[in-house]
Amino acid sequence: MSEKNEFKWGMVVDTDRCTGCQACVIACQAENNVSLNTEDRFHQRRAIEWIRIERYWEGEYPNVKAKFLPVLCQHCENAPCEPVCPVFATYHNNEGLNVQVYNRCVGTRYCANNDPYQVRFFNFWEPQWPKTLENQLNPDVTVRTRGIMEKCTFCVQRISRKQRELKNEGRDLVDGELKPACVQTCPTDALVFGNLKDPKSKVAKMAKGSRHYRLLESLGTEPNVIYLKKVEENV
Amino acid sequence: MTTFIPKRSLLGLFSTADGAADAVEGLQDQDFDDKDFEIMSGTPYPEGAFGEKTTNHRLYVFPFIGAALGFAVAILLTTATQVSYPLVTGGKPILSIPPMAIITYEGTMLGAIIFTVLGIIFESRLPRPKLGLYDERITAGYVGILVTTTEDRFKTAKEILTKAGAEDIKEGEPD
Amino acid sequence: MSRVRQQELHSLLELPRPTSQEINDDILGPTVTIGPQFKTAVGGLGIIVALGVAGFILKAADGFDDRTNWGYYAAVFAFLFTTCQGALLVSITMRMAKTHWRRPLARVSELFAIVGFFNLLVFLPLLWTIPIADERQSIWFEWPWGAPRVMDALAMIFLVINGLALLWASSIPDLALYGKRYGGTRGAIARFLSTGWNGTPIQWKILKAGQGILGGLYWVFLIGVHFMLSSDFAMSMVPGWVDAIFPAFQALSGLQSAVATTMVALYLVRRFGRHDQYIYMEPFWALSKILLGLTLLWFYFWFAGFITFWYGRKPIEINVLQLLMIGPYRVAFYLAIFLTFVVPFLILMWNWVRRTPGGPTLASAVILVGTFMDKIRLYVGAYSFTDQELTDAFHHESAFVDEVLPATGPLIPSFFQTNWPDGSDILVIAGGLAMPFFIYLLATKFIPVISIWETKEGYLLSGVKTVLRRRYLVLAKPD
Amino acid sequence: MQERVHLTDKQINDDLLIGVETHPRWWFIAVGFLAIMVATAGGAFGYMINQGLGVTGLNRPVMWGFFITNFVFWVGISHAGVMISSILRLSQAEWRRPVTRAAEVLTIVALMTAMLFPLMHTGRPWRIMYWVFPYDFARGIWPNIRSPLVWDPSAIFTYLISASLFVFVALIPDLAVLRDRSTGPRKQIYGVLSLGWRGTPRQWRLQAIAGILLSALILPVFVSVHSIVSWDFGMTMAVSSWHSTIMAPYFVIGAVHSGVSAVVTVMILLRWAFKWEKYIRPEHLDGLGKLLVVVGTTWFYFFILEFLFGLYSQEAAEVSLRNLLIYQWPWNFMFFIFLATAFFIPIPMWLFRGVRRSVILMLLTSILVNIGMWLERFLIIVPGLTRKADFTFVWGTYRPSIIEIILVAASFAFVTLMILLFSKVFPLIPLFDQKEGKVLEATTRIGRRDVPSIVREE
Repeated sequence: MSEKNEFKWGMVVDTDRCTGCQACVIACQAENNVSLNTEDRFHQRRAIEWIRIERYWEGEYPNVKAKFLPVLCQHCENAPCEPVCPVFATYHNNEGLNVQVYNRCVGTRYCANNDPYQVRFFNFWEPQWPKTLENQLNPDVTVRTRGIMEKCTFCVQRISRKQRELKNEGRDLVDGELKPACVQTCPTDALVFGNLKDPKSKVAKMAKGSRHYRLLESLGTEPNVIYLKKVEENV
Repeated sequence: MTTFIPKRSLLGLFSTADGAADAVEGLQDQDFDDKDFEIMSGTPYPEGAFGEKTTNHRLYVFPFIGAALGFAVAILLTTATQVSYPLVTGGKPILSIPPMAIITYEGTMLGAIIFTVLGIIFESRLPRPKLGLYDERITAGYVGILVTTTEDRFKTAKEILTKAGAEDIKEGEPD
Repeated sequence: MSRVRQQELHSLLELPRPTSQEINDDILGPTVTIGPQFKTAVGGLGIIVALGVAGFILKAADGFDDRTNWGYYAAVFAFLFTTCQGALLVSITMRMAKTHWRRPLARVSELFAIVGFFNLLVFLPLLWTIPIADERQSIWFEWPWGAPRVMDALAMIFLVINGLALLWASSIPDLALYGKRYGGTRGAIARFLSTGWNGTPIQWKILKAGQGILGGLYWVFLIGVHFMLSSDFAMSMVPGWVDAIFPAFQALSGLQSAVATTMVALYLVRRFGRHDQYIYMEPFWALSKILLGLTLLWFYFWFAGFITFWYGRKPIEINVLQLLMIGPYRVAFYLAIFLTFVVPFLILMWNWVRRTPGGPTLASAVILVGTFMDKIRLYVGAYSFTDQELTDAFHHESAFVDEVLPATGPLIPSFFQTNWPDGSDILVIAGGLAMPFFIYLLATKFIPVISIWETKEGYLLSGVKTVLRRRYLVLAKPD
Repeated sequence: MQERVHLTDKQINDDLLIGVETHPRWWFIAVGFLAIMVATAGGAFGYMINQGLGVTGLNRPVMWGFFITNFVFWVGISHAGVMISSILRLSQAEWRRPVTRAAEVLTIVALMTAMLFPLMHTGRPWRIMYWVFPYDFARGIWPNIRSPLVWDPSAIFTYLISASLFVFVALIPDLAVLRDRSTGPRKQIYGVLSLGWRGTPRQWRLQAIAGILLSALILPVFVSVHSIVSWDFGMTMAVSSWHSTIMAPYFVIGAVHSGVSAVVTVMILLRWAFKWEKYIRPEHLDGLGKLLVVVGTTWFYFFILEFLFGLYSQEAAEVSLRNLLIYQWPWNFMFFIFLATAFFIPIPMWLFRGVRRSVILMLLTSILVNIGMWLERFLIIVPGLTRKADFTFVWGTYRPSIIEIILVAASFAFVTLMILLFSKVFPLIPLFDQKEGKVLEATTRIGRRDVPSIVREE
């Protein structure tokens, strides 16, 4: 399937639509077996959120405005985190994903240092859930042990399941039928996921709009996550 | 092939380097070849100080061989590991020359150094399983002169050593 | 003493030991006589230097506004600065390290201080070609207007004064000798400069301490000037070129070419100055080992900068690499790396080559050509940007939030083009390269090209000792 | 000026083998005490493996902390040996003689200690094999040679092997002395190790060439090792204060600065422990002091370049880092201590001959330098990470945990322990080098003064 290399997964984040509701964060935690971020872990600065909402305050009270910026792994084409790994635990696959191979990881944490977006997380502790929550773990996703790195995978388990489905049914992907958990959950459709190689897909069209930009463009990492600028109403 | 002539060894011990130098001079006067006697000292005297002929060595060949070997192995290893499982990382080419240069450099230097050390040991005619005729006073400041010669010249050698002031003379079989 | 060619004589051990009077005769003799060979050389070089001056006038007539016109001029200046003004370091360092083989080459390298003075004249017009705009990256941050121009000029002037003072301090005893022996204008000048030196112990002590202090200062100044020049005249002229190793790399390249310059000069003095009696082989051997080390370091410094940019892969870094390596200046770049590193390394790595006078000199000459190519690559490259492009690019990259950036296209447009030398450039290059030879030749007729007092001191402090059965050189180490 | 001490070969043997041949009580007490410290650290390490790296003070974004700092520090110290013995051998400096072996041993020991720290610092140390060795563990994956973390082991192993061989080659003649002086099973072991050395002119000549040739070959390795360590940081474009081209030479010269200072410390301690006043004399400290002035000043020049060029581009992350270092407690305090101890106190002091020749002052200043240089590494690594991210609110800080402090402290104990153990088996000052120095001594009479001189071999 991937020989023809017909996929290049990408996401468009429309910051104009984002309300900062954090539903994507919760959905991601549930889908990907991310361990619970207790108060303790936040204080230790060791919380794990594969997607997070950055909040910027603008203006002086009473004219304060909040701006939200959902940040997840940018799946860069020239990902700085990849070449520094000594054991190939992270590399770029031919569908444009920056993948993390948990088995190979020895935990040098070098990738986290060379990650300009702060979207890589280290398991300082063994992940734990309250007894009641153990049954809700997603069977498709590995539970990561302590001592290794993890990060957003664009819900790679959903991608591969869908690809198997397509192969069995012998059909092409319909735009919009494949959604990572965060996209699925977003109430305002601020997150859009799809195949950037398909010029008719929604992501490809949105990515070409006039409002697009990418995070830290001057670093030349060429992310596959494209942001759309906020529209200023009072200008 | 010459017929085998039995030889005997003789070790003269000198408390001063001057005496040993006299002995070397005496031996050379009596047409003893440089191969017939060896000087042993616990102190590195400057080259040629005893008037001995300096020997040639081929030590400088070793680092080059080692460097070539190390270079080849390192190039092979870096190329093979990248090509055999081509994973793209960070948009860098599969055969990335600068990192290869770094590792190849280390490999080259490692090869050169290991071979140099082997060369030093080999060219010093070491390791030597048996010490042969030897005296422990040599490392405590004495200079020893080991003469290995045929029976007929044995006496001459002994005379020279005694005349030069050898404190002690040991006899033994050559190894 | 007969003047035999003593090619083979390697160290003081084998050399005959002349008396003090013989040393005076041998070294001072050629200083005062002017032969036909000398006249031809000076005349020919003088004409080329005059052509160079004409080239400069042609350029100046076009004004200083078009920076691209001055690229080669800047490269020539930078080359003379690295080679000739660095050359003094060889004698300074070796005197500090108390090496005994420095004696034949001490004055040879110090005489370059005079060339440095003329290089200052070459430098001053360049000040008008660098932008004073405060809105670009520079080491001067918030300093008032024109800081680079004023500070660079001051630093250069101090450096030249320091060099001349050092030359003067180290040649006082010889000048006194010269003044005593010869009359005429030159003798009178020498007498004046020697300020009544008569060599009392206290005078010697002060002289040596003075040389030490001036030498230390020269090191500091030279490194400082390298730092200022390389940031004001090269880095700050290329948008986004932030390369912390560059000043150090330039200083190192300066050391390498300083040794190379000294070696070439030493060879020429030995060959044409009829001084092979006093310039024995050991300086070549010892210097060539240092040169080999510096050559390796040259590549190391270059690689340290290169790999950081290559691995970082920021667009701005890729652009700088492209401009200097695979862009329009690639010919100069590959020549530079070939001639400053590959060829000299292949020559100098052989011990038997290093023990001849010709081998190291050849390597040195190659290094000098390579250094010149390197300067062309860096300075002509840097001089191909206009003021407007610099300020634009600076504001561009320092923007905090990247939202404002366009999503496509490189940050710096590739507006640089190949800039081949035109007529006036060629004149300037020829004149500039002939200048040090011209000045140096003239200078040898005023100051003995071999330090008489250091040579005598060398004979005093060395001797021959027999250990057991062989003769060895013995070196005395006072204090 | 060189002081002349007259000693016979026998006396040199007796004096310099004192560590091997006598068994003072302080040695056993020291070794026992240090072993307890190392064992404690082993316990701490076990606890860390059992619990996970959560027991350290590391966090997001400060993913590298004390362990990596200490790794860089010890790799730095390891640069002393080769620096001293190679440079001084190549430049025929006479005062190198008593310094070389101890410096080389310090190199090996420090390097072994340094290698432990990246291992401790990984999340899963038991899986480290397929990081370090190019061995295909049936999974088709080899180390990623594009990663600076693979350059590291290649350089460090090369350096460790080279330095060990270097020490061994120079040890052979001394092993022969030990062979001749010892009895019983020790004689057998030393006999095997000394390879049947007899001290013929050919062997001595090769020994001399070996010193020079190996020095010349190890020097380029030595430069590459710390450069590669620096590139762990320099390649990291996401941490803009690390991403500087100056890193390689800056680290190398800094390593030499701290390494040579460590050699001074070790020499003085040895002089005191083994009563080697006749061998480690003020003139040697004088020479090392002069060398340190040059090295320290060069290091400071690179430091200025590094500091200034962070500001040159006027990038937000770099400026905020400099703000942190200069204005914010406790970073400014550490920064001040670092500058004072690594440069502003020792270097001006070493300009004075009296200080260079004073044993106690040299001991104090050399320890100061290493306090400063440890802080230097810390201040390069950690603040860079705390101010790493450009647009997010994850500027963090770092405080080491007790586990990290124990392990770092134990590394010093481990190095001391290893040197003490070495001194029990091998001489820490080369015997034959001392004897050679005696042979090459001469005196030249100039006027009314006898000037100490040296016989120069070609």
